[in-house]
Amino acid sequence: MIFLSRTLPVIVALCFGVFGIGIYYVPHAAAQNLERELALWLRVVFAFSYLLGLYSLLNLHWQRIRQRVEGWGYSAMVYVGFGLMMLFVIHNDGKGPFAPQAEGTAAENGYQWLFEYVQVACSSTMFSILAFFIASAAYRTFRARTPEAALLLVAAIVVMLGRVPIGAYISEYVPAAAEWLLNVPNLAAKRGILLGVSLGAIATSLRIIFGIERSYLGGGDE
Amino acid sequence: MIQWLMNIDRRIIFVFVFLGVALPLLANVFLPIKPTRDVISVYDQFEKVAEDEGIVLLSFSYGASTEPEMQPMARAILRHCFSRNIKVVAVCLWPEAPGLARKVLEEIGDEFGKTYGEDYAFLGFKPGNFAVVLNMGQDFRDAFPQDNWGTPLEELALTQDIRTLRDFDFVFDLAAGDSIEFWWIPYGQEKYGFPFAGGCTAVMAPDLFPFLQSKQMVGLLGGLAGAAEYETLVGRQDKATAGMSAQSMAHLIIVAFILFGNMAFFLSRRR
Amino acid sequence: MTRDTYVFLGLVLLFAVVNGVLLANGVLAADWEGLGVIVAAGLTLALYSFLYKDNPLFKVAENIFVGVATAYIFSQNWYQTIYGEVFVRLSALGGEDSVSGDWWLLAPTVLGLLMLTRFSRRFGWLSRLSFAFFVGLGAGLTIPRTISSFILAQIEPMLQPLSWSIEGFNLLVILIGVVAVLVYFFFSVEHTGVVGKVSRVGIWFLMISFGASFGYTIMARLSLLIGRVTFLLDDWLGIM
Amino acid sequence: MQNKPPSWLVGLVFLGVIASDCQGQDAQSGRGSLPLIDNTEAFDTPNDAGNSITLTWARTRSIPEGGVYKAYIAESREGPYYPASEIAGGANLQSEEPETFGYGDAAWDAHFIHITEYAGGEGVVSLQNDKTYYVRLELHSGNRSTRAPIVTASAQGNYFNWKKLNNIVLGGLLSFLILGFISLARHRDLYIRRIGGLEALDEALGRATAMGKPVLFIHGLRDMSQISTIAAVNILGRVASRTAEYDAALRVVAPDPVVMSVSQETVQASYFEAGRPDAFNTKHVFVAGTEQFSYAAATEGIMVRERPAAHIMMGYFYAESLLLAETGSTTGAIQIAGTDAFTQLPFFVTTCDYTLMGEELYAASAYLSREPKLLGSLKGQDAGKAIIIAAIVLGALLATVDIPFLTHVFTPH
Repeated sequence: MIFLSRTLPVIVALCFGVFGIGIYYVPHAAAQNLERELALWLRVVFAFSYLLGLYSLLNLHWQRIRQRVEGWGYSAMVYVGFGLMMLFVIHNDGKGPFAPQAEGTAAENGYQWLFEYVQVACSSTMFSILAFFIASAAYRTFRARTPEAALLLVAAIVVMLGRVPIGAYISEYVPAAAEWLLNVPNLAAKRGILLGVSLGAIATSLRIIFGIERSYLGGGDE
Repeated sequence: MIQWLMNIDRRIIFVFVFLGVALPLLANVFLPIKPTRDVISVYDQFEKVAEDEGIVLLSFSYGASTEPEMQPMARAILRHCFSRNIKVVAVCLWPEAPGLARKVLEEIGDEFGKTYGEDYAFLGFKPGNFAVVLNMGQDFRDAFPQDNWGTPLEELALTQDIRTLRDFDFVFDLAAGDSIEFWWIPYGQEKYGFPFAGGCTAVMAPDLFPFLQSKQMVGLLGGLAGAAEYETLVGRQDKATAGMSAQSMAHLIIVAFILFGNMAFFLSRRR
Repeated sequence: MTRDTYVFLGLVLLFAVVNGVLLANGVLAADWEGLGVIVAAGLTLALYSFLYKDNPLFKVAENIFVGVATAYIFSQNWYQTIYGEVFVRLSALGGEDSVSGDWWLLAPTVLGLLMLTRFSRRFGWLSRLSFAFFVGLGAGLTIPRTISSFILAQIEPMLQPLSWSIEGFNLLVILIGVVAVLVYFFFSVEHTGVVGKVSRVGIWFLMISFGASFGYTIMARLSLLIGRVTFLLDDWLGIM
Repeated sequence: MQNKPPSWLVGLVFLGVIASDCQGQDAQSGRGSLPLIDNTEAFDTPNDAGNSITLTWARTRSIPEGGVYKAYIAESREGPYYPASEIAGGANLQSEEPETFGYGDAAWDAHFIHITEYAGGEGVVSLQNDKTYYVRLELHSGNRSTRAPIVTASAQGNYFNWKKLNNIVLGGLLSFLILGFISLARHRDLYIRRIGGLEALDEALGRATAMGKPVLFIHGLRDMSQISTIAAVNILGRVASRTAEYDAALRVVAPDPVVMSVSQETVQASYFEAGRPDAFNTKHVFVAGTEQFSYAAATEGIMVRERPAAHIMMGYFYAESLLLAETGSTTGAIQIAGTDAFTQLPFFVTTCDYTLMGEELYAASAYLSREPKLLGSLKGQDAGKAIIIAAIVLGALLATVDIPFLTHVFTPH
């Protein structure tokens, strides 16, 4: 049992990991074909992994409803939205769920309607709320507490003014300065970060392949 | 006085922001927009495709949450493509993208009287992030056997000869997340070397400059400002250009807040 | 009833009256599209009520939308992949139209289904095989591509001749910046002396780039707000 | 399957031969007729999946204007020969494809074409693998032409892509360093420098106790499988042992039940170690909300109601970072943040007293936990950074003095 639940996954990760590295260097058609097949596999497994997310979200809210946790009514609302949308998914303009997606537009089809008027409206509104908080934070908390923070704020102001039409009205140098900041010092720092992050990604990948890192496997006992 | 000003209810600030955005929109001012280098190079690349009567792959990798930023960009790009008779194949790499992609494709397609299946095709969403790109590169039909409505690709005039990513003259990704940096560049552009560019939300734009200098990307449209610049190039002012006056005003307000706040901070510290 | 309740009821009433006027004036059509705009406007305002304070209206809108979005994401996976590819091709297996290569599709399908055992106490260990495949293969594919796209391709454009020109100067600044940032994230030596000075330079570069990100993020959030305000003023109220 | 020598080696040897022959050609071209085509060779195109052969020949500088090279291909020596490729007289120098033919000067003195298909009697035919093809190269100008001797080659799929040699060498080196340091870390304690943020953390905790107010620890949004969350838990351990020691109250909020239970165990263990198991209360570690904004709003509520003396935000944050940091700083608390979410860092830097940026978070976690896999990775990555720094500095200097060796080594193909 320990072999199946602990050793075998590590062997599987090792095999596919080493294979994934090796196949990159082999141009032979047989290897490329295998890479195509594995990419397809990854795609399919990925599709199922969304079901995992779906289950954990629904389960989380179900537990809250069942245990009557404070605010469980809101969790019920998740089910209302989900159920409503699922009705249209299953109905699919009368074609049923075992058919390609129906072609109706938002005016004809409840599925598109909900997407356009509920999902898009809510989703983009959510993040636009942050615009207000940014303004309030700009007023009250974005402080040049240190010389570094001062530099950050100056760069931010130059970029904010340089990237909108008003910047050119203030001075023609404002857009030019913003352009330079983005293309030279910003590029340098972002590249430095990218190189560091890439080394980190390689290290993490190696740890996964060689079974040193197992936390992604889950199951609690690692 | 300063202390009192610093402690005003933040809801008053919220009202300021709302007015700063709403008033310029109501006033309908259009400020002149000067396209930047990276946006012009995207435009030039599309022009080059048009001269060769080529075909582009448009990848929609954004969702509902960034619709106000990304949809104007998609609209401007498609207007350019359709006005120059560039054929467009659209795919979605984000699960929330299909509804948005389809809407803009049909809207601009109708505007220019384009025929589905001949001038453009919509292949819908495939889960798998980078794996979809890898799969498309090896065998396009393996990744997308049918279009969004279940028609096999070999039955569409536009897609019947497409075998791999190499068959596209240009790939353009509209991104709100990792897709440009971590899917398209390492899994697509790296191997097949097609001309590649992207449009992204402003949040991500500064991260992508290293790829412009290394020529892994031809150009970049960053956020609503990038979309507005593209609208200017295409010669059709739309939502992005209209938003730029509000954007300018709002930026001025935020800058003023930062300056005022810091002045107060230093004055109070000196005491 | 508290003051907030009155405010809330007042706003709901106002919203109803405004929509009544809009419908009566023909700004909004009495069809699905008109109803959609009203619903979207209502939800937008409900979410903005968070600005006043966290309240039930906000939470209801937030949770309904989470539910709708979850179902939408599921459906896109279903129509195109789980039904459109997996189900269709597997159910044709053995039949006349079946493609011999499709037998291979059983493997990822089984791996995908095993993933769903994660929440079972008894069979949870089976999901580890799927994760091992998925994460292991992903890790393997990443390494050579990371080296090619993010290390080699990023280093090469810096290894160019320096010259007495603007380009040369910019290249020099980039070189200094990249090295300084790498030194800042170097943990094997104490940040004193020369290393300390270089890492200070690294912080400055980082701060400028954070400033750029900061400015751009503000721009992004405001763009979203502009989009929503445009919706409210134009699509809903029709006054733009 | 034959063993292929590295492509650049083929190129170099081959080009050496061509270069030495070039003089002869110049002598011939003076006579008014078309120059002869020298050193024609055909071979399997290296580094590919097959179905392609490559034809190379020496460059002639005396090609008349409008001269074109035409390649014909046949399946037998007798023919029939079909047109396969046509290029302008001065085109396709080998220097255009250094990944195949190398960077040497000789690459300027030879041409190449890759043939993958030809116009057969019944349409376009692709080349097949393991089949011998006969190739005849001709130079045409007006109605004159010269022919090169017929050469043969067969296409094959290759088993190693020599263009990726730099990639595999660098990958191997980095892997060796990272795995080597991890195994080294298992046997002895490796040195990493003090992390400034941890000192700032201690100071903040000290001040919080002096004020007699609680400390609030806020987790990021990601789940327990993420490195940033693991790092946050490691740092929480340190925070908890300090609050236990100083007898300060600690509140921990998490967005996820698993992160919460792991945090409870960590805090309990720290209190136990500090000899204060009595001071630990499970209710002080809780899930504040599960949706992004609800979590932020609930946490803001705690900040405003309980007025903690210090807010410690660790892990991966999204847009809610702004809400947290903004409310947090207006309450006047000391704020310490640590995140690898680079997009959120600007907000933390401007609203917090100290911020652990990116890898500093991992380093702090490794420093505190002394776990070999974390310490070893960090050291291995440091070695990688050292290599990159050396390559950048040296490569740029060499390129400036016109020795682009390192530039070529670091060019991805």
